[in-house]
Amino acid sequence: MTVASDTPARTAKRPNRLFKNLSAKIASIPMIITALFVFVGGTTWTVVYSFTGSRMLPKLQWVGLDQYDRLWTSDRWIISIKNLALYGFFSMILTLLIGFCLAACLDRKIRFESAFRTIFLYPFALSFVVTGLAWQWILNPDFGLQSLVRSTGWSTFTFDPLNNPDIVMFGLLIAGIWQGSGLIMCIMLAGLRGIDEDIWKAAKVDGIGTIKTYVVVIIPMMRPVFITSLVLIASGIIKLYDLVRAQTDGGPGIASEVPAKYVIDYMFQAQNLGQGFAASTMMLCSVVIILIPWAYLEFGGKKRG
Amino acid sequence: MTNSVEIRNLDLSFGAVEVLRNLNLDIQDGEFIVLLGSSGCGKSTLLNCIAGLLEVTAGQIFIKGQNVTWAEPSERGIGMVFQSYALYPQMTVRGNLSFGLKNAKIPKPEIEKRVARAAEILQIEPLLNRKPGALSGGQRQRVAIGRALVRDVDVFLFDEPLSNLDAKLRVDLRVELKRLHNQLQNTMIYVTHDQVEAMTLADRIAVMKGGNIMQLGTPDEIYNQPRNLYVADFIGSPSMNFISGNLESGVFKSGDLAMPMTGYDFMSQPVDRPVVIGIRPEHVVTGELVANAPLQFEANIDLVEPMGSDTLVYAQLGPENFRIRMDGQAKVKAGETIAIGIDPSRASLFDTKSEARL
Amino acid sequence: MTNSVEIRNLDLSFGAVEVLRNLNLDIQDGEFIVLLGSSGCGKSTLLNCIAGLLEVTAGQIFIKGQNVTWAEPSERGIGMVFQSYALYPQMTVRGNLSFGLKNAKIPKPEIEKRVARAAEILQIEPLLNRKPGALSGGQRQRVAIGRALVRDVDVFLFDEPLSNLDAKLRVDLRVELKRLHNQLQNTMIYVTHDQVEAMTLADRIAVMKGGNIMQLGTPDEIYNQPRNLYVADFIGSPSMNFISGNLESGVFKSGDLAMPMTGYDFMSQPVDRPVVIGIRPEHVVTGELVANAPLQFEANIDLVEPMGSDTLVYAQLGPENFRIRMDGQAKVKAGETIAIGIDPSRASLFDTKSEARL
Amino acid sequence: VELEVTHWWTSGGEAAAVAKFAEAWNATGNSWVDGAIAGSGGTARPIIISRILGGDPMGATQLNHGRQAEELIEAGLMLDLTDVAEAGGWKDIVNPSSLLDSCTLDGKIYCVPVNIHSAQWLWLSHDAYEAAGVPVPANWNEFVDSAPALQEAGIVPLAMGQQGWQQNLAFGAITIAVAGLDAWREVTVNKNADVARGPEYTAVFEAVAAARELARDSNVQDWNEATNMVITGKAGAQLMGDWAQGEFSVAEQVEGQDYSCLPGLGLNEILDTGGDAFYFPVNDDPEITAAQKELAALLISPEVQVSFNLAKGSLPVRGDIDMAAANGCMQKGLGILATGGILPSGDMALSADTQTQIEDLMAQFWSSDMPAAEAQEKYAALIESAD
Amino acid sequence: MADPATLNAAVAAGAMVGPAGPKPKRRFSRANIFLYGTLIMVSMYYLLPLYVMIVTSLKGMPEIRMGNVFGPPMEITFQPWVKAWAEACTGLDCTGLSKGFWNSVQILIPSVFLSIAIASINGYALSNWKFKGSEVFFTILIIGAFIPYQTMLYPIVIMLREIGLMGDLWGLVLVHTVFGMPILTLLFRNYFSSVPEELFKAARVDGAGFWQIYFQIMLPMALPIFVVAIILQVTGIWNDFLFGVIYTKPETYPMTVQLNNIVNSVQGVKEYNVNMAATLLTGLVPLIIYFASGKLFVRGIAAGAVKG
Ligand SMILES: Nc1ncnc2c1ncn2[C@@H]1O[C@H](COP(=O)(O)OP(=O)(O)OP(=O)(O)O)[C@@H](O)[C@H]1O
Ligand SMILES: Nc1ncnc2c1ncn2[C@@H]1O[C@H](COP(=O)(O)OP(=O)(O)OP(=O)(O)O)[C@@H](O)[C@H]1O
Ligand SMILES: [Mg+2]
Ligand SMILES: [Mg+2]
Repeated sequence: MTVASDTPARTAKRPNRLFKNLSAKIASIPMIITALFVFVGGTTWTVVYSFTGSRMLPKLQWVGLDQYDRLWTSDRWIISIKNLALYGFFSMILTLLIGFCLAACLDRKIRFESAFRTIFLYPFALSFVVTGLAWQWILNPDFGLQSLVRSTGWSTFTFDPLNNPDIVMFGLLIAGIWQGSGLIMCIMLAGLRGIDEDIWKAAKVDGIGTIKTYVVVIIPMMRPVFITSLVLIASGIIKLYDLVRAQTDGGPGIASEVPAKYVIDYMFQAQNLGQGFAASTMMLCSVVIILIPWAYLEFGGKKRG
Repeated sequence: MTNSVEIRNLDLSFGAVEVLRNLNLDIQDGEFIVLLGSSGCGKSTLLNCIAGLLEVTAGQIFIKGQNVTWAEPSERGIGMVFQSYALYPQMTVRGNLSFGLKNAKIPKPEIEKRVARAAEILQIEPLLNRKPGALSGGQRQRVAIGRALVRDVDVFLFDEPLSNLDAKLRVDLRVELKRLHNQLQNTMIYVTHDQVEAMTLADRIAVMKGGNIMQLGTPDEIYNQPRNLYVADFIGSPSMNFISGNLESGVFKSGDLAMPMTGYDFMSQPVDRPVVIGIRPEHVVTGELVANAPLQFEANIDLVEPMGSDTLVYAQLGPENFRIRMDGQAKVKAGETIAIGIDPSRASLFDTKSEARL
Repeated sequence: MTNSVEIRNLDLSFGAVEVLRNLNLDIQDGEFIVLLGSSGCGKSTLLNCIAGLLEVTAGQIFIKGQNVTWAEPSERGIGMVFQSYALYPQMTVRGNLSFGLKNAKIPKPEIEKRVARAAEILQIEPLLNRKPGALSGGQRQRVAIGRALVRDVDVFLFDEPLSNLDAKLRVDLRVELKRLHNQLQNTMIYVTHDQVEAMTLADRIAVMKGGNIMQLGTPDEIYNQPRNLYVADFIGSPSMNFISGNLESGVFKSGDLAMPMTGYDFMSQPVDRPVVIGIRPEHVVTGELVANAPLQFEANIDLVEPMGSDTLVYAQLGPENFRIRMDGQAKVKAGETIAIGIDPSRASLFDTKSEARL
Repeated sequence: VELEVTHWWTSGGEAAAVAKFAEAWNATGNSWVDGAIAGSGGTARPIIISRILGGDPMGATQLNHGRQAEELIEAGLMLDLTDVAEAGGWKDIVNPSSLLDSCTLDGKIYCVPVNIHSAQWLWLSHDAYEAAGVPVPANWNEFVDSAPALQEAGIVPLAMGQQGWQQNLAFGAITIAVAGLDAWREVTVNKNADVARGPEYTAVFEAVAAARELARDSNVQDWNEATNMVITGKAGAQLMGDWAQGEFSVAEQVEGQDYSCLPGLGLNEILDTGGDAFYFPVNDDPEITAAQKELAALLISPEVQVSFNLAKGSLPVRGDIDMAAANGCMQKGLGILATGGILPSGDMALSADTQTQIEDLMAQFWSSDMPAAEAQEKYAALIESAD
Repeated sequence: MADPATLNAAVAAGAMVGPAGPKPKRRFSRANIFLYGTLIMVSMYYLLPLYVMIVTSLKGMPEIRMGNVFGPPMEITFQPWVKAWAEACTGLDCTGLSKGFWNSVQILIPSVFLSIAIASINGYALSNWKFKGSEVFFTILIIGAFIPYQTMLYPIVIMLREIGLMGDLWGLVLVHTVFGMPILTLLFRNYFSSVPEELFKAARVDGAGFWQIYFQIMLPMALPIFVVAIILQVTGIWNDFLFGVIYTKPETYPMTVQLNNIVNSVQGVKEYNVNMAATLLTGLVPLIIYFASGKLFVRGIAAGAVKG
């Protein structure tokens, strides 16, 4: 056979690339619109308008960094940030700790595992509004925990976090952790189950105790799971709003204000859109600060198809 | 006393599933024992019982004469190497090697000495400061062996240590492992389902099936005098040729075929009964040598597989398929008819019913 | 026209990574071609290009004389069988077989006829109404082959179809596949990294390395006349013995060793230069036959691996390691010294620099 | 015609008052679709505004009049009611006229004031004082003096809902009582920060700090819960607007017998005239536009004014109607109104933005131990930057 | 340890001397007591709110005022439940949660369907039909999952207004679809990526196109992940408050917003029993869904999240 690439029958034209996988492209249109218009467009719009003096209606009336200046001199914002930092710190640590410990307990081949797992996970199915109200009721000093303990005879016992500005964030934490730790437990459990059985055997042969194995061997191996959990927790923390609204509404005073609430209050209640946009831009920045290292660890480190 | 590991009447069940049944095994000091069997036959389970990673349901285990049935794995004087390596991924190779020792509160200089020695034996000195993630499969497996080595144990347990490696590396590490055993002279118990590994490594092979040991013997015994039909069929690739027939006063008969079993080493006085005869493909002689064979047949060639070093021929011998291993240079073609010869003294005879060797 | 598949100047890159580079390959009608190479050399990539599952970067592909470079996979007249079987898990075997036909809008009775025929050829009739989950590995692979079979294609593409099966089954299916090819006489392109499979199945083998075809030839050529050092080393297990030295007017010299290359079939007039000589382990003769060998040496046995049908001996020949394959009945021990013989006409000589066969 | 009306009147008394509007409107053959949004105006406003901006306007909506709707009007989103107002002669009947002024932008009228609310009231529980064995005080100063007695009896002296707007309201009331009208006007209307830093305001902040101590044990959030504490005698007093009257009425308490009310905290016979107004977002449908105008006229009609304000406990926006049925507290208010003791509401003087900032400050001040001087300085800074 | 010699003799005699069989264990070892103790204690913390809500919702107001949230009701009454469902007021509107419930149902069904349909197709396209730029869009989408909603609230108000869906149930459906997309797409993409690529290739060779492969091959295989997605979306959308409060109007308020309104519309004293009944009613749907399919959920979360 002669090589006949020049005969017409044997040359075929390369089809237009644009129409390749056309169905896939059409099917992706909703995603593209969402990504471009809502996420990129919406965010950009907000950032742009945070440099304006918009009040009730968005107006392109430039005021430079005024909104940011004011933001960072506002007590409420500072308190919100501090609260969020406090809540975030403890929520991350405690949720991870509780989630991991519970997962480790459940991983010990115990009886009734699925019952316990269900108990730990069910709060996740409830909304923050429900969570907030339930805990508001339990923490009510006149009827709830405090009065229960007092009725046992310890009459000076005081535990009313929702009315004490100093510890109100812990009142929120109790509820937040109650709601969120189950999911983390679930993820950790899956992570633990994914660890090669042989590692446990190797550690046993090496004579390493159970707890030490967890701390020295297993936890470092679960790094990706911890990172996933951390990102999940962190993204939830930044959005913290519903719980505060339902449980304390920022009170007492402004002791439990959080940034998300600041944004919404200023955008809609105080009718100072510019201020709200500036605050939400700050929130965006903090998310970016969290996301970049994560994205780097997750996607930058190892290249996968 | 010469027994390194003794297993007495071992039973093991997972819930209702009996995996090991009244198993007995004596392993001598310095012996290289291979547990061979198809998947799910209980090899790993037995190994884990010896290591103390599974609690026995009944029976006893002795290591170096000590009853270790209730002892912790770390107290049994064993080291174990896993198929998946099971290295601690976040520790360096040095950390992996020394972790167990540190935990046993062994003084630092001693640890260093032992790590250095193991690294030297296994030639992994340049890798000591790397993490397992930065090692190739073969290097990882060497580190895993090292982890057992540093613990100065009496008994090494290997659970399919080479299964995750590619063919070439497997051969290399197999040879290395054999050399290591020659050098250390420790007792080694090695689980595999690869018969080549078993044949080449073992001092003795225990062929297992369904939680029982079918035959325990040297590779030569196992290969040439399989105790029963299962072992005969399981060992060897391509597998043994079997022909069913009857033993009639020392003559094997199957259809037109009549083969006097002169020269066959009967285990007891032969009794007439239905039997199966087994002949290994490479014990079928061809070419000029046929003339010398006690028995000669004609066979139709069905398919030829050249394998380089030798050639496999699939032939038709009467109604039976017959596999013949020939020289790599043999020039035969499908469709030809060739003369083949069989030497009954190299064949194996099994009782059809009990499947035991006669 | 006799070419079934032609590949012209094929390039394929994943982004910056060039996987295939200016590759040319002609496959004749009815030929069984095996693409052999180590992992990552581009075998699957080439197969996927032929199937149309990867878009080529440059070059052309012809099937049955048609330029199919831009055609859809289903329009190319190919059927493909994958390592992981890739059966549609929620469909029955019958559904799996007929899915492609239904897509092609073939009338129902015709579909049924074809499925029945494929099922008969592959002996999977009793399985037709089961789902893949209820099949064994070998049965699944048969169904996967059936899926290509029903489509009445010109070219079958196999991507390591037997790698997921256990050793015994692999051998059986290999033989079946060979029989199938004999029966159908289709063109088959088969990817593997198992040389035994390649040697036994192929009409011609293409040994690949780094996206290039190193040698294309019959199994016999590949095994006995490897075109370069890579092929020589890659093919054969255990691998070829290599000794570096110099060619000096037709005599191979290395240290004390001097070996006149009488009888060696030089590809061109030999010129003096540094060379590497390669001798296959089974071409080293031992025992009584040594006397007939043109060259005789003494070697120290280092390690013996009995493998049943034959015995591998690792020996020391001067400073070099030397692998020797002996009969399964050979009784040799580590530490012994034996006489060995080499026939230069069965050796291979390579230029040290270009690594090409002389 | 169906008109959806949004508002945040959800407490017992408020709901009863809205019902009067609804009844009247339904009586005209139209139908009132109630769009109550729970929570304070702070919760409801964003929803209302986002709906108007989002192109899904309701038929009518409550908003505090004043500066809250300014931008919506400027953006042309609110219905011009000038023709209705002229037809009804609102200019003449609305009293005080400042109410209408705050509905007016560029000479056009955009809202219907429906009531007057004043914030400077002190509500006192007779039960509580009886339990403490001291007479019911007659003004703020007496109340402060009587506080220790209440505390001894285990009664919270001052009930205070822990929400910024309530605390700000209390602050405003105390300011007028302590610093006087001029200082208040100078700061709130003219935004004079110097006065806010001055001695009058120092006294105010100290008074508030003192009040803060009296409210220490008050753990409620919503204003009506605080009112309920007064009703049930758990607290001695509450600083709340005249709408608290509604709660007392619902609880069937009688002024002078079960509780007392002191406008201007019993110190100044003066009330601010905040209040609620209804706005009508522009709608494309002419039928709805007509109905909106009809409703606007209805809301300010004499009968509706009477029934509504009686239920709500607020004062009517027109001086020409008979409020004889009103109870004692309302009568007191009407009296002050008649004598002209009025001042504009903070809502009208300060933008929502400034208002929110001040509320935040108050919330912080009331619920922490912030020293009075610090709060004063922060307050002055807010006034300084107010627009 | 016994003297080896005697021991050997014993073994030779076939007798079992020394430890044999399983190691004897105390039924309540210290580790077990600790383990189960911890689990039970922690379980109490998790169960407490549910218990309190149920108990409170079954009490009458007088009993509640007497204190002790934790005591069981002396006299069980279902009045609070009735009231919460049908009578509780927000302003004039005294229809309880029932209207919110039906609104939520009306929002839920199309949102769940739409968001899952779109996300599964996206995930499928992203894992099997990559085209130039598809990864970029996906990355944006994923980052979008972590952007605080606050930055997008207002622009969405404008967008909804432009397409005329502000305040409409369908507007909220759209918002839920948009915000559900990142996580669901990730979930489906991870799942479809774990489906062997060869299966996809085989279908291509068999002549199946984009939709055929989706409907005939991928969809039937993706059932477990669909279950997970459904649970996630049902609970997520049902529990949403922020979007419900901003993008709807009172007639279309979902149940959570209605709940918040009822709880915050205090008339006189807070009716804790009604509030708790309302709270429970609101949580009922996701709880039922969750309890009914908890196992699948757990498995799916593991599959979707850990691989992520
Ligand atoms: N934890 C367990 N629970 C129940 N059955 C088990 C468990 N572990 C193993 N088995 C069963 O015990 C039998 C023996 O398993 P084992 O792992 O010892 O096989 P194996 O010979 O090592 O096989 P392989 O070659 O596949 O590793 C199998 O049938 C297996 O199903
Ligand atoms: N999608 C991809 N993107 C980037 N590189 C790829 C991709 N697929 C394959 N490669 C690279 O192309 C090279 C050839 O891959 P290919 O799968 O063809 O190897 P192979 O010979 O089939 O190996 P194996 O025997 O392991 O299947 C490898 O180096 C691989 O890393
Ligand atoms: Mg095993
Ligand atoms: Mg491949």
